[in-house]
Amino acid sequence: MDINSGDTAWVLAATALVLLMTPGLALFYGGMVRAKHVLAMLMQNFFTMGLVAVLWAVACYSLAFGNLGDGGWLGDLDHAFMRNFNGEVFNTIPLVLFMAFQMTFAVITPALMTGAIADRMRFSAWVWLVAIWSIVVYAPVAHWVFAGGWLAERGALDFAGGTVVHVNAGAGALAAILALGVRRGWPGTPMPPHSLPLTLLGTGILWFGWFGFNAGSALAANDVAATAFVNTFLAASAAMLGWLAVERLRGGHATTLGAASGAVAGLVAITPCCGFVGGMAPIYIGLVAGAVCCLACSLKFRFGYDDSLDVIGVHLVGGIIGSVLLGLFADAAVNSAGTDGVFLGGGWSLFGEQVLAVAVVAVYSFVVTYVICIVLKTVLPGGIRATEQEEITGLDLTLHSEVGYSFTDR
Amino acid sequence: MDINSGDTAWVLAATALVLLMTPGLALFYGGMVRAKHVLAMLMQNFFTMGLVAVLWAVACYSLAFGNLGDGGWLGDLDHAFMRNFNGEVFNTIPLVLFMAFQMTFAVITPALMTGAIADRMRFSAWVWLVAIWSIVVYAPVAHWVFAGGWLAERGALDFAGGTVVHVNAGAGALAAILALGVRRGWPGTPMPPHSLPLTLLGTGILWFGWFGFNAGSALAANDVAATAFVNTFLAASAAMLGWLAVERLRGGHATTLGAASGAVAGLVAITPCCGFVGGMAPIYIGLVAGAVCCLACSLKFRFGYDDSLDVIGVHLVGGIIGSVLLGLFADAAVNSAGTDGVFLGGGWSLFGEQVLAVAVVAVYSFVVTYVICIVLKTVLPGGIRATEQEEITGLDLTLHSEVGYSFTDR
Amino acid sequence: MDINSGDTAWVLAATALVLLMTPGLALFYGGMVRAKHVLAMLMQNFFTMGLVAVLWAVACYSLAFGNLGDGGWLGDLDHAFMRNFNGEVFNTIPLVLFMAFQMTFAVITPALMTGAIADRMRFSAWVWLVAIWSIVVYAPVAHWVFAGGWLAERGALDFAGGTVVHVNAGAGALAAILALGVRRGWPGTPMPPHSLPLTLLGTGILWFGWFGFNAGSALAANDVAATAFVNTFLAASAAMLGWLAVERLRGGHATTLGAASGAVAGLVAITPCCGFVGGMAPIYIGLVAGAVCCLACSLKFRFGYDDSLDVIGVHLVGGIIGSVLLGLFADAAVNSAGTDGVFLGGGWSLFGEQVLAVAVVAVYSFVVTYVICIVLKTVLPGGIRATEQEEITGLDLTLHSEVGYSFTDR
Amino acid sequence: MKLVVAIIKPFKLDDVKAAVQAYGVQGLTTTVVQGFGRQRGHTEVYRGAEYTVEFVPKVKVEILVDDAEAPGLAQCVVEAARTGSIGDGKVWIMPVEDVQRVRTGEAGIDAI
Amino acid sequence: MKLVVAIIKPFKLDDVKAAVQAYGVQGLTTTVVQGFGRQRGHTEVYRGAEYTVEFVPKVKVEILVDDAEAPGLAQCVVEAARTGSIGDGKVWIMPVEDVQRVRTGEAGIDAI
Amino acid sequence: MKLVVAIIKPFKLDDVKAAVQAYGVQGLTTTVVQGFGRQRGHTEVYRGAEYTVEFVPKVKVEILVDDAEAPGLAQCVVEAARTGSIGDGKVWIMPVEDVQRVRTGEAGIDAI
Ligand SMILES: Nc1ncnc2c1ncn2[C@@H]1O[C@H](COP(=O)(O)OP(=O)(O)O)[C@@H](O)[C@H]1O
Ligand SMILES: Nc1ncnc2c1ncn2[C@@H]1O[C@H](COP(=O)(O)OP(=O)(O)O)[C@@H](O)[C@H]1O
Ligand SMILES: Nc1ncnc2c1ncn2[C@@H]1O[C@H](COP(=O)(O)OP(=O)(O)O)[C@@H](O)[C@H]1O
Repeated sequence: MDINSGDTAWVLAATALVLLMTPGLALFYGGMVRAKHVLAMLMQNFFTMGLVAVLWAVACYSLAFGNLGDGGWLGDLDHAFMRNFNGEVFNTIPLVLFMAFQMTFAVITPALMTGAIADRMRFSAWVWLVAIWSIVVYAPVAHWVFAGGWLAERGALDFAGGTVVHVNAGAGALAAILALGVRRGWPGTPMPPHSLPLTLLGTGILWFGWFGFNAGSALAANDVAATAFVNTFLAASAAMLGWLAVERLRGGHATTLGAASGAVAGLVAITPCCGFVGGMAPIYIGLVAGAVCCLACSLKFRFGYDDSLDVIGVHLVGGIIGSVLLGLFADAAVNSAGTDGVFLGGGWSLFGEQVLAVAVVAVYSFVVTYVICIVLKTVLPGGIRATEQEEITGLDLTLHSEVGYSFTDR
Repeated sequence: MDINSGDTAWVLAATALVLLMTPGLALFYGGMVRAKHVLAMLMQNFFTMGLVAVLWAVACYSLAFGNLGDGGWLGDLDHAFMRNFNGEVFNTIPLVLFMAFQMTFAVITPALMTGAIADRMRFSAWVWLVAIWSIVVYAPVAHWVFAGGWLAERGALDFAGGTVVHVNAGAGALAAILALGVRRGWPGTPMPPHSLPLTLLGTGILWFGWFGFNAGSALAANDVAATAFVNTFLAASAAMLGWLAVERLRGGHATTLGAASGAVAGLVAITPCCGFVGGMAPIYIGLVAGAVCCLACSLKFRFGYDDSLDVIGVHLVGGIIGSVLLGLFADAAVNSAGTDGVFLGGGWSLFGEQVLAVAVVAVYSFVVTYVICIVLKTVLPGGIRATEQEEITGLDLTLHSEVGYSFTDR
Repeated sequence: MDINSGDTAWVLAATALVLLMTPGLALFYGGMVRAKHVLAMLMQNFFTMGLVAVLWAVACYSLAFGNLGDGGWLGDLDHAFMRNFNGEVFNTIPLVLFMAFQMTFAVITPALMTGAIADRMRFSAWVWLVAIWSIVVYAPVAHWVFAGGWLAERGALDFAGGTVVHVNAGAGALAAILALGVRRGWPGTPMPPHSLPLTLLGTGILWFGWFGFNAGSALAANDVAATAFVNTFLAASAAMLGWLAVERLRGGHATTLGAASGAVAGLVAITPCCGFVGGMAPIYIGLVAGAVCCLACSLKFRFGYDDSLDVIGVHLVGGIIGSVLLGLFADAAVNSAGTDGVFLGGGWSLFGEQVLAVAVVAVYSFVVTYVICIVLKTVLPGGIRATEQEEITGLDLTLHSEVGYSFTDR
Repeated sequence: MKLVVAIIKPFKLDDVKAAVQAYGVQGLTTTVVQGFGRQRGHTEVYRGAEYTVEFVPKVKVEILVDDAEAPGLAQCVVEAARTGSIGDGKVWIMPVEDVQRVRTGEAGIDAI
Repeated sequence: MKLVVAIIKPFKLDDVKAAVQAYGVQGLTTTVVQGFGRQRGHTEVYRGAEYTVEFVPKVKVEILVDDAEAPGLAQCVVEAARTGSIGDGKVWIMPVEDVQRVRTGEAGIDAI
Repeated sequence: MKLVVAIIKPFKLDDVKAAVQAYGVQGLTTTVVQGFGRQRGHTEVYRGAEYTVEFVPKVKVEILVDDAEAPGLAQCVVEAARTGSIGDGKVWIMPVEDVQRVRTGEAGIDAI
């Protein structure tokens, strides 16, 4: 097929949008930690942009997207070291652009985990974790679902990464925090966000970039992209309302952080669905995601895991909600590549596949991530955990020789 | 007509750009209020993104854009609850994308008013105000001008929202602040911006997003879009120079906030004109808008209305300037859908229609907004105004149980 | 040729992206200065967006891009005052869009210099410097390289501005700081960044916008644009790793500012190369640029010039690295408009032209900028340098009557 | 010499400054402080987690005065700072020896 | 009346507050300060340039008490603030005359 | 024991610290404060609205010393802080009873 300039134009723009999401995520998270740890958070995210992109070019893209549509478990090394891209076309866009688009997904997925492990992992441990994780967790899972691997062949749908990105990162985050332990003083010591304006800025950037993430996943400037775009927007909005409604029903104020978190929860939940559902579905999915994720964020206090910035509450839970609800709301009329879910008379088979895909990805990611962390704990000289003194003084100064803010001039 | 992938690509990108404007506006305004009210400001804006989008899907889009081109007063409910979008095309783009593009306009228009009512409206009052306003003010006005309603049929031009967005929001803001009263201590107590870097960031985002707003309103990637783009850029730049020139002529320093405000004033003024004028016109329009809006911001001290962040001075005045100057500068050679203004030999008829459209929208919005506010004042248990204690302590803590910044770690 | 909607869509989006880079740069630099000077930094950048855009429309575009492809020294005035754009097409996009795209380059190039002269130039001196520089430095250099002038005709390649933008601005910056002198107290007094989160935000915006800068320079949504996009991404990532590796090898911590600076260094270096190289070249170029620029930032201490925010270390050095390495890595298979460099068997002729182009631009920019500064020093009533008292109190308050932050509310 | 020290509500600072000036003293120094006392703090809620913040923002005002004027000035500050509600703060007086003005080296009452 | 003043490590503030409360004093005022002393500061590195910051963040705690209680309270603060490592800070006592509660005008021991 | 207190211009802090160290005292505590006095404040302008800010940023330096050294130290601080222009600040001495080092419990002169 030839390159279509309109499709290429949109995927170029969409790729740039998704790239921006990682800095957006860094700010979203960075605003929520205490000021003495803000740079460590930003650094984990920005560094992921550096390392994962290079790994993607060297091997991971090929491991994930080689053997496309083989119904199998892993790609190959045909495109390793950036080989065999010249002149190649994928659908209607240059293959190398498809590679770049997917690269942004490979970057942000591990970056999502930084919110869970905030304020206590050594930077060098993060370097190793993200490198290994990209190869042994992200690449295979992306192959199973995005590259026509075995889960896709069975019939699981995931338009833009409900399982590959959010369930995957969420389950990995849970494993990482179990291996890492709680922050010193948690949950007794208050650890309020140091700058909610930064978090809200991050939210705006994420929302903006998510249009590239979701509507870009159509890989074309067509009606599926348009539908994915609208669904993304409406789900974020509805989820914000859902989250705030729970806050009010619990007797408290509607909070700014709640509005931001609700929007993100909606964006997460609509991710797998956005190109496969239509009508009011995004609003229903958003409302459910907003309300349930709000409630899910309190689970950590009950079960005693320190999911610092609620990666499990928002990304794991939101990813599961979206992936599973797609089994109900999927509508083949919206996208011929999709199928009908329960509500459209398609029966329970899609639903079953969605549940299976979620379960497989969650279990795989959890187990492998846990093993990686335990191995790193043993192997790395300083382990994976910052010292008590580093946590007290702040990771910015102790791990990076910097301070975030210095407002008092002489 | 078929979907054109290039046009669709641009409108997808443009819609994302406009969506980002509301967070940009939130930051622009948020930086200008005192630190204790920053989250309340951000919240009003972000919440508008949540509520208005859902209302737009449920009914407002259909009320605004139903009965397209009927020369009438209101749309219908054919598209309410997201019905009848599947497979539909608008010009050369998916109809649902047009709906999403317009949704971003419906979101930012009421959001503009938050700058005027800053630091004193109860959040629950804003929730009601924005909901009702979207239905009874925004939807009909958008129909009159954007959807081929009676003002458009008479010949009024508004490329991207001089009347529908800026005059509409500006007049509504004036009504709202008259109903609400001045901030405690105004104008005696200094209320300096708490973070101009935040405001400048917001300015950058607004400028960026405005390209989507204006050039996206061409709904195609063609020469009209390109012209609208250049005009937007030049008007913002020229208006910055105009504003700073007035600051210097008044004997003071050129200020950073002045540069930012000037750019926004130029963006406002060029909004109705951008697809209908050419050559040096955007520079002239920008210079006038920058200089006049700078002067207009002092009116509030003379007349005693507390337009906290100068929504009237910038958006109402700037919107009027642009809409009216279009009657002079319009150039049919730029856009065959346009007509010639006074300077191009088209006579005064366009000018007359522009003045009429401005007057009608301003009066309608002012009156209806005022009535809404008065009704809410009576009906809502706590009224529409925060208590004195809430204003002193800060709306962030008292209305949202949060604080914006917490730089001192333990 | 006709307008292609896909190409136009991408260049519209790309132009918006590049426009955003100047605010991004303002924040990148703004975060690095002390809090009392932050607005002065933001102001120099935003003001450049205002002034240069108007000058570009009035004359500079025509001076740079008139006489296109003449192999000569300067353009003409055919397009001055926005004449002769109506209906004109450039390749497959509206000519006026090409003009807007190039306008964003004309804006950001002088803006790059603000990082070097930080915290000590009078605002009015900047106004004059940027105005004159745009006319006598930027316009001719752009003609030589971008508009088929004499350097281009000889065979020098510069895909997106390695010489025109980065070497040009870097050499100008060096001249300006020599004319201006060091900041009061430098290098003894610590002048730490006041807000690295702001700098990181700026980095994210720059990285995002740079896709427009580089991939947009293809002026089409085709495989060259896609290649330029991927190369931009990979070079930034690899350079971040290169910079951090040097930091670690020197025995220190990996720093957040280092990650940000490395990414920018990679973006600078890949700028001339991005549409002419393929495969692993961007990664190699990035690694070299990151490592070398990291080392180059220490030169100022050895030679005693106060390049406050390392414009020479990053932009001049990075621009030279990229422009010269292109002579090695250029690959005609990637882009038929290019040629083969040394490594692809094309011999040393391209390399020689690259070195010549760098040298010519660096010398021209340095000499002319120095002369401008010396003349301004004599001619302007207050000279070009802020007084000692202004530097101590802060330029924000003394030059702009504003303060950046005010966190303590009453 | 004495140092009159006051812990007050931040929004009363302008009133206190005006009162001090009216009393005839032309200088003072203020510090942002956090107070803990009978006045309850507040509760912040982030994603459903409640944090009780027991510290309340206050401003400390320090004024050097001649011995004789100290009690009157303290009284004047007390009155200017009063809102009548809990948390209005405290005013106290501390002994000071040997004040100097940095600029001139003047000492004692001439220094202020 | 006395003013007990303590310079402590910021993260010990909650312990000190608890100890003061346990001792029976219901109010105190804290200030963010920067200390310089035996405890070394730290080095920051920005693009290879090293800055030595000799000041260390500390919190100042000020507590008004009755003369008789001052030594005991000081002792109680010393114990609560101790970590045993360098930089734990200082506690001292200063004389105070004439305390008033702003809200009521109560003086002396009734004011606190 | 005495507490030498100085209100100085922020940019003179390094000079003052150096002078104190040279005088032989190895510790001090600084606080960011806002001063009001003869030195005029400044005017800020936002969209044409002028605000007069009467407070000027200052730094407070507090130094515990032995009684005998206090006057000399005060003198030394005065000299180091002087620029000769208005707003240079004040230095004064206050009596202190009973200093302790938190880490060790050492008292009096050994505590500092
Ligand atoms: N014993 C004390 N020592 C020092 N400061 C105190 C003491 N008690 C109260 N304060 C300060 O005075 C402020 C007001 O005290 P509080 O008990 O809340 O109200 P009130 O003075 O009206 O009884 C406190 O926030 C604190 O800063
Ligand atoms: N002479 C002094 N005067 C005032 N404050 C002091 C003095 N010496 C130390 N301090 C304060 O006490 C803090 C701790 O002192 P330092 O010498 O670092 O440790 P330690 O008290 O354990 O010996 C310092 O950071 C400073 O705030
Ligand atoms: N009476 C006072 N009590 C407390 N602090 C004072 C007093 N007078 C001045 N100060 C402090 O000293 C600083 C300098 O005083 P100022 O009158 O401006 O200059 P100078 O000391 O040179 O006459 C003020 O900003 C304030 O912080």
